[in-house]
Amino acid sequence: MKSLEVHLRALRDSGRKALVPYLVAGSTPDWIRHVEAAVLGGADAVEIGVPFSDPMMDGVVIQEASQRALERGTTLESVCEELESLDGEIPLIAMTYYNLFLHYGLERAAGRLRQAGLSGAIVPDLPLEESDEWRAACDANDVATIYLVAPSTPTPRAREIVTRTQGFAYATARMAVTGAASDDGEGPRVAATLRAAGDVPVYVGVGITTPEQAKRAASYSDGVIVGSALVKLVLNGATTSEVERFVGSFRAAID
Amino acid sequence: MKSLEVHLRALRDSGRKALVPYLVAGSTPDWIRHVEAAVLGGADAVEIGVPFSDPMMDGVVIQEASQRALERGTTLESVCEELESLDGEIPLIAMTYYNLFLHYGLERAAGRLRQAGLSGAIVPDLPLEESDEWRAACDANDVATIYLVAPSTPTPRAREIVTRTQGFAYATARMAVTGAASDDGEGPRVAATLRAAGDVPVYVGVGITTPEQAKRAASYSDGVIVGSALVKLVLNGATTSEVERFVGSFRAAID
Amino acid sequence: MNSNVMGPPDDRGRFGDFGGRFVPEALMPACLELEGAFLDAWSDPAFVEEYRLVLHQFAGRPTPITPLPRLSERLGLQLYAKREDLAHTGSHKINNVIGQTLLTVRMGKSRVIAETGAGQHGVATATAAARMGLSCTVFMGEVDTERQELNVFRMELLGAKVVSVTSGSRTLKDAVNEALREWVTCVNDTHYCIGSVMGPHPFPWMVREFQSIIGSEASQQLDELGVGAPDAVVACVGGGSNAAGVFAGFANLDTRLIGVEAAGGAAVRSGSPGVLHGMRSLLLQDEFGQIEEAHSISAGLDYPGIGPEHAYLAAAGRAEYYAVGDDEVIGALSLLSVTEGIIPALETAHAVAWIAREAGGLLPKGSTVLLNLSGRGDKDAAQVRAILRGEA
Amino acid sequence: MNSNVMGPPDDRGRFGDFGGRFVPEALMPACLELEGAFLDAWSDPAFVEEYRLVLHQFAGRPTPITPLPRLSERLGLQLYAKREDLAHTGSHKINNVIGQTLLTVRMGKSRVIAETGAGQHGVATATAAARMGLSCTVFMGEVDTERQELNVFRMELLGAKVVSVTSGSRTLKDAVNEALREWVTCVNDTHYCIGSVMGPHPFPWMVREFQSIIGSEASQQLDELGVGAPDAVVACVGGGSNAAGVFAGFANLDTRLIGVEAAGGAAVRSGSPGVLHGMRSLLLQDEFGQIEEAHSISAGLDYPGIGPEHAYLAAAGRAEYYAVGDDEVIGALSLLSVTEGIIPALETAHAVAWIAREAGGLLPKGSTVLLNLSGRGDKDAAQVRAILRGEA
Ligand SMILES: Cc1ncc(COP(=O)(O)O)c(C=O)c1O
Ligand SMILES: Cc1ncc(COP(=O)(O)O)c(C=O)c1O
Repeated sequence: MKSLEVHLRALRDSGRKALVPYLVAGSTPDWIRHVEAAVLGGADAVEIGVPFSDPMMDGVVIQEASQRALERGTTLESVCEELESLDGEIPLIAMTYYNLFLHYGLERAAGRLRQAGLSGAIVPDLPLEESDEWRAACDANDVATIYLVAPSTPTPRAREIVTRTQGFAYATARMAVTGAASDDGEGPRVAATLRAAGDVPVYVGVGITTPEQAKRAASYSDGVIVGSALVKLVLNGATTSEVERFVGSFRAAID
Repeated sequence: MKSLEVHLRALRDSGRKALVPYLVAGSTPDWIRHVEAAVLGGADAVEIGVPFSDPMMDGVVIQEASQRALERGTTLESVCEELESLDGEIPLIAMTYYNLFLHYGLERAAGRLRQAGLSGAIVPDLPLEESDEWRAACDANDVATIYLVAPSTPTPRAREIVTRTQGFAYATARMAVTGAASDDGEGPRVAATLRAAGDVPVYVGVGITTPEQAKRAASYSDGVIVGSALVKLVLNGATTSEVERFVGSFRAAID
Repeated sequence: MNSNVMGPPDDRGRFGDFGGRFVPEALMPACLELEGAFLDAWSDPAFVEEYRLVLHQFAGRPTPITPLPRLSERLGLQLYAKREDLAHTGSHKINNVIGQTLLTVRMGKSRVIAETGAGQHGVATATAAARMGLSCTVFMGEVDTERQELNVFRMELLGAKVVSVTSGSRTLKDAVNEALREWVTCVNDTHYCIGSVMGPHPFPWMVREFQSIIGSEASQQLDELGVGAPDAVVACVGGGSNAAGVFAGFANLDTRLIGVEAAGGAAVRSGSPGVLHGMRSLLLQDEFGQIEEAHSISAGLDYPGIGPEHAYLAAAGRAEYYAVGDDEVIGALSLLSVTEGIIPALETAHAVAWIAREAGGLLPKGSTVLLNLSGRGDKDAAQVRAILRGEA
Repeated sequence: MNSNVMGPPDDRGRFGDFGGRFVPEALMPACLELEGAFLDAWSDPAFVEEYRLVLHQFAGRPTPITPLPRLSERLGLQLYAKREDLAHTGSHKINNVIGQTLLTVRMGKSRVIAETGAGQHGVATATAAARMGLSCTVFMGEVDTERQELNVFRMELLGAKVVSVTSGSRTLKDAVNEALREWVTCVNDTHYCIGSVMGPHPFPWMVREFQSIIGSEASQQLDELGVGAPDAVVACVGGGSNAAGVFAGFANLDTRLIGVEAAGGAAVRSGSPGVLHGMRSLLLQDEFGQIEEAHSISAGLDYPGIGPEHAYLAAAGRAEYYAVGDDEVIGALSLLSVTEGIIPALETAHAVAWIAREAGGLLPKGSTVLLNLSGRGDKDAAQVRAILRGEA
């Protein structure tokens, strides 16, 4: 079992709901400070988006952040370098599109992630069927391969994903790309399916915009991922303390 | 035999080369004065162009004059009315397109021409084959039907035209619509064919621009028609005495 | 029905009272030569075979018959379309120019001239001329060269010379005048490739013959589809070539032949007999016999006359002619686009508009109707857009 | 030759190393459903029959093979053109959209979405959707909606909604991203009608199958003409659908298959393996794996990738791929126009340019060559004119 999963299972078993804020690496010059602020705010893990030119699974907010990051010259390598400077205790999880890893070389990429302190990776355009090579590379480097499950995923398939995912199973709450939403969507149903299918922690993401939503999501899952809402704050020029306060408000809601 | 033909044969037999200037009726307010001036300048007959919207056989100069005349409200009727005021001695010949006569009514049109003192008519879009009805109307009104012969007309056909034309045979000197030219074109050949084919006077027209050309044309024919060169003068705002002088210069050349 | 309603004209080129050959003497020999050459070619199986082969291999014939199920349902009719819009260059015009350019080559001439309004016939002629290796000059009113710059460019791309005509109203009828004037100067080596069933004999007849492939294909195709003779065939009418072409396939059947004119160019509905451009036909003219300009939303119907055979068919009661106003045309164009996925030319949209208007009226519910879809609307997109936005 | 070079992909949707299905989990069920539905339909004679009937009656198939005698003589080759420019909407794109919209109806879905660059595929999709009574939304980069306003209008006339995409480079690749994003939200009732042999399995294979009618018609037609298997088949390559369609008819013969890319979008010549838009293929990308924008004079070739089957055919050495620069294209467009009376699309002109350049070079004198004339140039007239006048 990957160290990430060991960690996250222990967290769950301790009765604490996991809070995983998402930030786009490089979207502002002080993004590393934001990562730190998120941790100070109470994050249990941070999802680090590595910007890609064609973020097919992302809505306008993350697209915009990715584009700013690319314009600032952000690369997989630069992200890893900057993260190395971080003296973090909590897990970091990479989130990006497959082409960046493929181009870097799968083995090399997985090794580089680990070296930079990233112990898991979410690759939204890499479904189960296409992920053998990437998982092998991750396996060799103690990087957890985290899969998503969608509302459209049939139950048998969801079960299979649960047996394969490492660290946690990512329950997407709606049929939509990342972005703001105001309701729970299909989060309850998806999370329930996943929890029934296995023992791995189940986190809910996509569209969790307010502490109230997060609170509800945490009630039927093991953790929540807060993406676009936070990225939007950053795009609007948030200070580190604003980031910390924002994450803190989610922390307070789910505890 | 039509009175026009009687007149023109007599003219030829007297040894005088016929000079037939062409004017577009209505193209200027004082066009009737130009007709008089042409007579004073030595015309033996005047060709009166009745303006038509679509003068298919005419070049730019006569097109322009026709358009001005139409804009001034010129009609077949108005032309005939104005000509009635003219106290002329010499023959007037109408030149226009068939639709104006057809629309006026063929019988009625031929009668109106005669009444206005027009004793002949040239209809360039009415070839031999289509002209029976019009000729019948003209015959009933002592209006001569004048046919054109082109350089492209085969000799047998030219012979037939010569037997049918009344007043004179119109030898067009070139394969072109009316307008200026500098050489004799095929005038000599066409005129020779026509003269060999019968006894009717043969006049040469189309492209006779200078007294020198007219002189040469008169040497191998019985008369010349001077169209665009004169119309251009009028369009440029010629006074009646300029018209008279211009026609006079042709008179002098061919005598 | 008369057993040969759309036969050849008489030997003076007349269809009843209409037609004939009202041209300057200078052009008579060329018209006679052309008549002889056409007669000879059209009875020569090798020529007919070549004409058909070029239409097949180059122009994409046969064009299909498309059932129009959704529009049929909407209108309560059984509608079919003959798809001339799919022919090379986008309309039926290619049928005629291929016939005439082949004839040009056969007559040993090396050049064609043509008139054009919006540019459809000009582009078709330039196309066929390029294909046959003929040189080509197209006359186009200055007003039209300005509003149809892209078609001027297309003709030039195809190697044609485009002459902007500045005489008269500087539109289509003046382009015809100018082409005739030019033809006088070059009949020896040049053929005048006229664009519709108009002009002096033998043009109206010859162009109809070259276009009658539309009707002969269509009647056979409808038979094969099990539809048989339709109750009505509907075509728009400018000069009348697409209508004549499709009518020819049904004239001897029990089918109504319906021509739809633009209200502002309705020579049959609003014109009177007269002579223009070498023919006696129905013309728009003022009280003095001066030809009037036609005014239509669609450049291809902007002609003040109509082919003489149509004047005859109207007089003889064999075909019916109706007019459609500019205001009905855009709606009809949208209707066909959105129900059937075919954007018709503005010209064709007149026929569609009439069908839509008369479904259940002059066209009884349940009628089987063949629409001659004479051309595609791509050329009209900018104009229609401007109209819909209230910019034109 | 291998007896089934262009067979189906393996069960993971791979052609050799390329292809696959790199999509968000949310789209996996739709891709699997589509694969099943296509397999089922494509082996159902009734479906195949309907697909062929619509292509015949509505889209004008078969398109002809046109011998190009004057260009052949000029280049010292035996040239033939497969005339996809004569298909409804003016290019081969219609073959694919008719297949996909019929499948949409069969799957019980009521709506299609599509991406488009210059608008060709968007217009074709809007057309087929209108024909089938489906609602339709087309995603088009904002840069493209601005430079191709008329195509936006055409789609709207056909009843489609056009969404201007403001993300990324605001061109074709972003329109694909946006269509995929939209698809996630509406897979239940909506089919994503992709425009070329690209995207996740089964799209590259399905689109190739729908386009292979080009090649199967062409090989039969060349046989009927007595030409037999040509020495080479040449097609332009954007995503690669027209090329794949024509190649399919000749892949198992002794014919060279030649794809011509735009120099500024030459995924085979200048790209490297990567994953984009659901497929593993050759892509233009920078040293970090970020996708680069393609830049071509022709919007239809402005795509930074290529269909995975082409990547495979190139790797396997079965097909050859070459690039042609913008500077060669306009001359080639003129050349075909003036010698043969066919104005090709700028995309197609790349194939013409390559043939003209390599006649006597990579294409030995006397070779028999089939040009896939993928589309007509009407859409490009304004652009070509601006270029020739030095305005662009
Ligand atoms: C598509 C289309 N239909 C019809 C016409 C009208 O011509 P005709 O009446 O000769 O068919 C034109 C003329 O340009 C045209 O382009
Ligand atoms: C005429 C034409 N040819 C070729 C292409 C390129 O697409 P593909 O490579 O899929 O055939 C396009 C795309 O728009 C096109 O319009």
